Amino acid sequence: MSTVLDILGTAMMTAGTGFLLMAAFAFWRLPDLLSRLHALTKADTAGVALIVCGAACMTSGIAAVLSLVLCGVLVALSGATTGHLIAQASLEDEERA
Amino acid sequence: MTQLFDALLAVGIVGVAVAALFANDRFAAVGAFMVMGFLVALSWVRLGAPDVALAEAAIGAGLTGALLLRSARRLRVEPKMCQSRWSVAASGLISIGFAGLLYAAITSVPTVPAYPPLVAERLGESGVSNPVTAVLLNFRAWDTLLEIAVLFVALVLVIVVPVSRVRPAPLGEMVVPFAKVVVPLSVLISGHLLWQGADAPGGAFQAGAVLAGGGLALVLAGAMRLKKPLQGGILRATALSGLAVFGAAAVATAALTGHLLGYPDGQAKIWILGIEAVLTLAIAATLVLLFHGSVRRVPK
Amino acid sequence: MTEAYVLALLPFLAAVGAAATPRMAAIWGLCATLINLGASILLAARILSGGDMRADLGDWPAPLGISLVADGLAAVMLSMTAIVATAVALQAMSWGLVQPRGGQQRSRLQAGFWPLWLATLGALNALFLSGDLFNIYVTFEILGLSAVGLTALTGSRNSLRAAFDYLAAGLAGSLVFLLGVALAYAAVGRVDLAAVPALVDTATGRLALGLIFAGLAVKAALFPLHFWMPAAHSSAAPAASAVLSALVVKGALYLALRITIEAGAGIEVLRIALAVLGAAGMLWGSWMALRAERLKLLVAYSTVAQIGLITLAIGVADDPSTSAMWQAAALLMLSHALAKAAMFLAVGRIAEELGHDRISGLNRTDLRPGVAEFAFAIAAVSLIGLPPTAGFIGKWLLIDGLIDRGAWVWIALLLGGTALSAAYLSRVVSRCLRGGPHVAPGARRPEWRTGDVAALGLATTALALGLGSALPLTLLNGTAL
Amino acid sequence: MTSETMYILAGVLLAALAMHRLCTARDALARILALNVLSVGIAMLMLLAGRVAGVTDAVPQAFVLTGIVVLVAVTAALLSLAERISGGDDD
Repeated sequence: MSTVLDILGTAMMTAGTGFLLMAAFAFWRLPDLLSRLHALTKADTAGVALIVCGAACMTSGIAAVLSLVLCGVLVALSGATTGHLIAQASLEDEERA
Repeated sequence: MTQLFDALLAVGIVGVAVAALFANDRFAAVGAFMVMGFLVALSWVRLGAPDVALAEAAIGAGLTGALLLRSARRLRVEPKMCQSRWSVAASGLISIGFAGLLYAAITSVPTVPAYPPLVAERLGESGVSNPVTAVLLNFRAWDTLLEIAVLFVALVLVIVVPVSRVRPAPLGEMVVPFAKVVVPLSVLISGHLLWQGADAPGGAFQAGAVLAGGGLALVLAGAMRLKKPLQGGILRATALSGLAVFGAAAVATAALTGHLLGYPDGQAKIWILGIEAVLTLAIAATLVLLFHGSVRRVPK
Repeated sequence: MTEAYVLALLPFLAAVGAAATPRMAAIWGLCATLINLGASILLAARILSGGDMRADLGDWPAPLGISLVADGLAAVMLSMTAIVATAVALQAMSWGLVQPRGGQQRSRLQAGFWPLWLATLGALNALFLSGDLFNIYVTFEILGLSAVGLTALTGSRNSLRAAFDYLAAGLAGSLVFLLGVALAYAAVGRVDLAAVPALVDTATGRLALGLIFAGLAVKAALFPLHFWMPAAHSSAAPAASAVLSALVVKGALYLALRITIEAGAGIEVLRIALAVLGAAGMLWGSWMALRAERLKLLVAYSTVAQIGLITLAIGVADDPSTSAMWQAAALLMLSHALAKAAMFLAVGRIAEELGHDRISGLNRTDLRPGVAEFAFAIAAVSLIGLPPTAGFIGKWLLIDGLIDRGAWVWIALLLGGTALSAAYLSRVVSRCLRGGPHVAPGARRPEWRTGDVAALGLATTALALGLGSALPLTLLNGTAL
Repeated sequence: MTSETMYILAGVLLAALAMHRLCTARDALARILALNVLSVGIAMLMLLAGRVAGVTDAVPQAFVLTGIVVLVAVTAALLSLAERISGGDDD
């Protein structure tokens, strides 16, 4: 049982790291702000969520799992909101210009 | 395996630091600096110093990064002075020599720290079981008091030299729900950090920084407008209360025990928690004010 | 040690009070300064009668805790600070800070001055009493920040620029100092001052001492690291300039002296470096002062020269366990603080009266020399080192010791520096005090102000200290080595 | 090479690079960044100097914590001065 969970966890964490790397690569290569945001917010949230799930598989104890979930939820919330804010600010700047 | 991780981390830290120092784009430089802060915090967790890692992530990377980002747009880019290649090369060579000297100096002597046995011996009397908190608020509380004085002086300086204020973000439909979640959470987490600081990583500075993060979310969402003199006044009074209460506590201890900052026998924990509670609020208020600039009345 | 606790803590509490209630700021400031003066006198008397004192804060013995150490040297420095502080507070009470350019700005400056100034005072007291290197680093940060605040108070473009350079240089200096502390910790495993002698034994420890001195050199504006200083000192408000030049740089110089005393023999290279840089600074500062066109700039460059002189005295002092030459450095610091504060206060007054501070325009036909010019002249006599001032006693002790060693090169340099200082100061004094044809018969005299009392009082103290130099010397003799 | 050595190297490099940048940069923000990187390097060295047998001494940890807080205060002051100089509105 534990080996299955370990393998599952490692796989999820690897996938999550891959997502984060992809987000970083996109941030580097994509041309403008909105497309960067588009790539970043989704890949970032998915990557952190996968890592959280993977880590949750590998830990024991409800407290650790709960704090991991809290981390994931916070990242998802703040990522979405800041992305929204940045997009809106850039739109306003464009309108003014 | 862990060694490979450490090596990657060390290389990563230096690489990101190079980006932070030499990037042409200001925002990229500040971003790299923040990433460096988080990587360094990670390395300090590896080195068994979680208290410092928390502080570096929250204050060193987070708040300093936010401050730098605030200023990056406002500061005029100064025209690049043509520096002679020779002076740059000379400075580079001197730095390389300096690095070598420093490395040799650090590694040539095996350090025998005088403190660990002393801390271990006295930890029981200190009232708390987290050694870092014991050092900060009991053994070397005088350092901490002066550190609060540094925050106080910086606040006075920022008030005397007012800058234009932070423009709140355009309120979108997501901001208010976000602030509704984040602010209570930051209060909760900061209270947790404060309480747990007695026995585990945490304490007034980390708690204050988290609380300041929540406060900044309020300010940036436009929910807390410091234009109202009342709010600015309350925030400023809270900020000043840190040094005032810590100083008054020092006077009180001197009167009670005859030793400045020597807590009465058996009551150390209560004193420490009381001081830390006030410090948390004061540090949070100071950091918010330092970020936000002071209230500047523009004559119109 | 109650006095020491009062000295270390009271200014900070008063600073909070002044910041919280801006309208009462001046009252907070004056009360705290006067209590501070009383406490420092009491402390000096206690040390004279009972010898050195030491208190472990929180009853945790060093090296784990922090000790406050009050010996003769600390007492001399604390009294010096308290005397200058009283004069500065009087001046700031009576005169405001700058030429008023609007009620609101003036009140803001007043409200900002007192908290910053009280924090400076507290940081200096804490620094002089501290027995721990890391603690000293924190006091340096308070000192640097509050001094920068004092520089920036006037809000003019020049003073803001000078303040930024000052703060950046000061931060770089304290970070180098901190790196030295880190290496000292690596070398001996502790950072209290009692660990300094052990630093001499290892290469790491010597590098630590070198870095600590490099940091101090930036903070003390020692040549060639003085680049930030003349602009900062000459663009600040007069009361602030007096504090910066007379007291703030003394913090770093005091620590340099303290560490050379603690380290004893065995840091020959560092001593020689200090002496050479000091001599160079003395000559360079004097040269720049000779060429300065503005009075404030002349006084600021004279500070560079005087810092050079004091550093030279620290550098050539022998192993303190065998010779008392280090006392010359302490006495020179004391006399420089009194005279330079008097000079900056007087210059502020002169500039206010004339409306400018160009040296070429000092002799105006419709204005007779007043008390401020008189105070300037007395302060100049003390800075040059003519008898019977404290400056003379300091230089005499120094040259006496050097003659015993037959170090003729240093003596020649010292005398050369003295001649130069006489030359640049007489540029001002001759223009100010010359009566004769350029003063019209009906020329008015500037009115007396309470602020003049401060400048004149300080200058007179510098003069009288030469006659009563037995007192500080007795205090210094008691310093345990 | 042990993990400690690698981190010491990282700290030394941070300090040296920051010093170099501090000497050559003219831009205010670049200088402030360099000072911050320098302090991180010093903090790293201080923590590692206190590391014996896999345990980090608590006292330098407290030093580093104090240093972090002091530095954010000074950085805020530096930035507000720099902004004021750039702003061009002296009253």
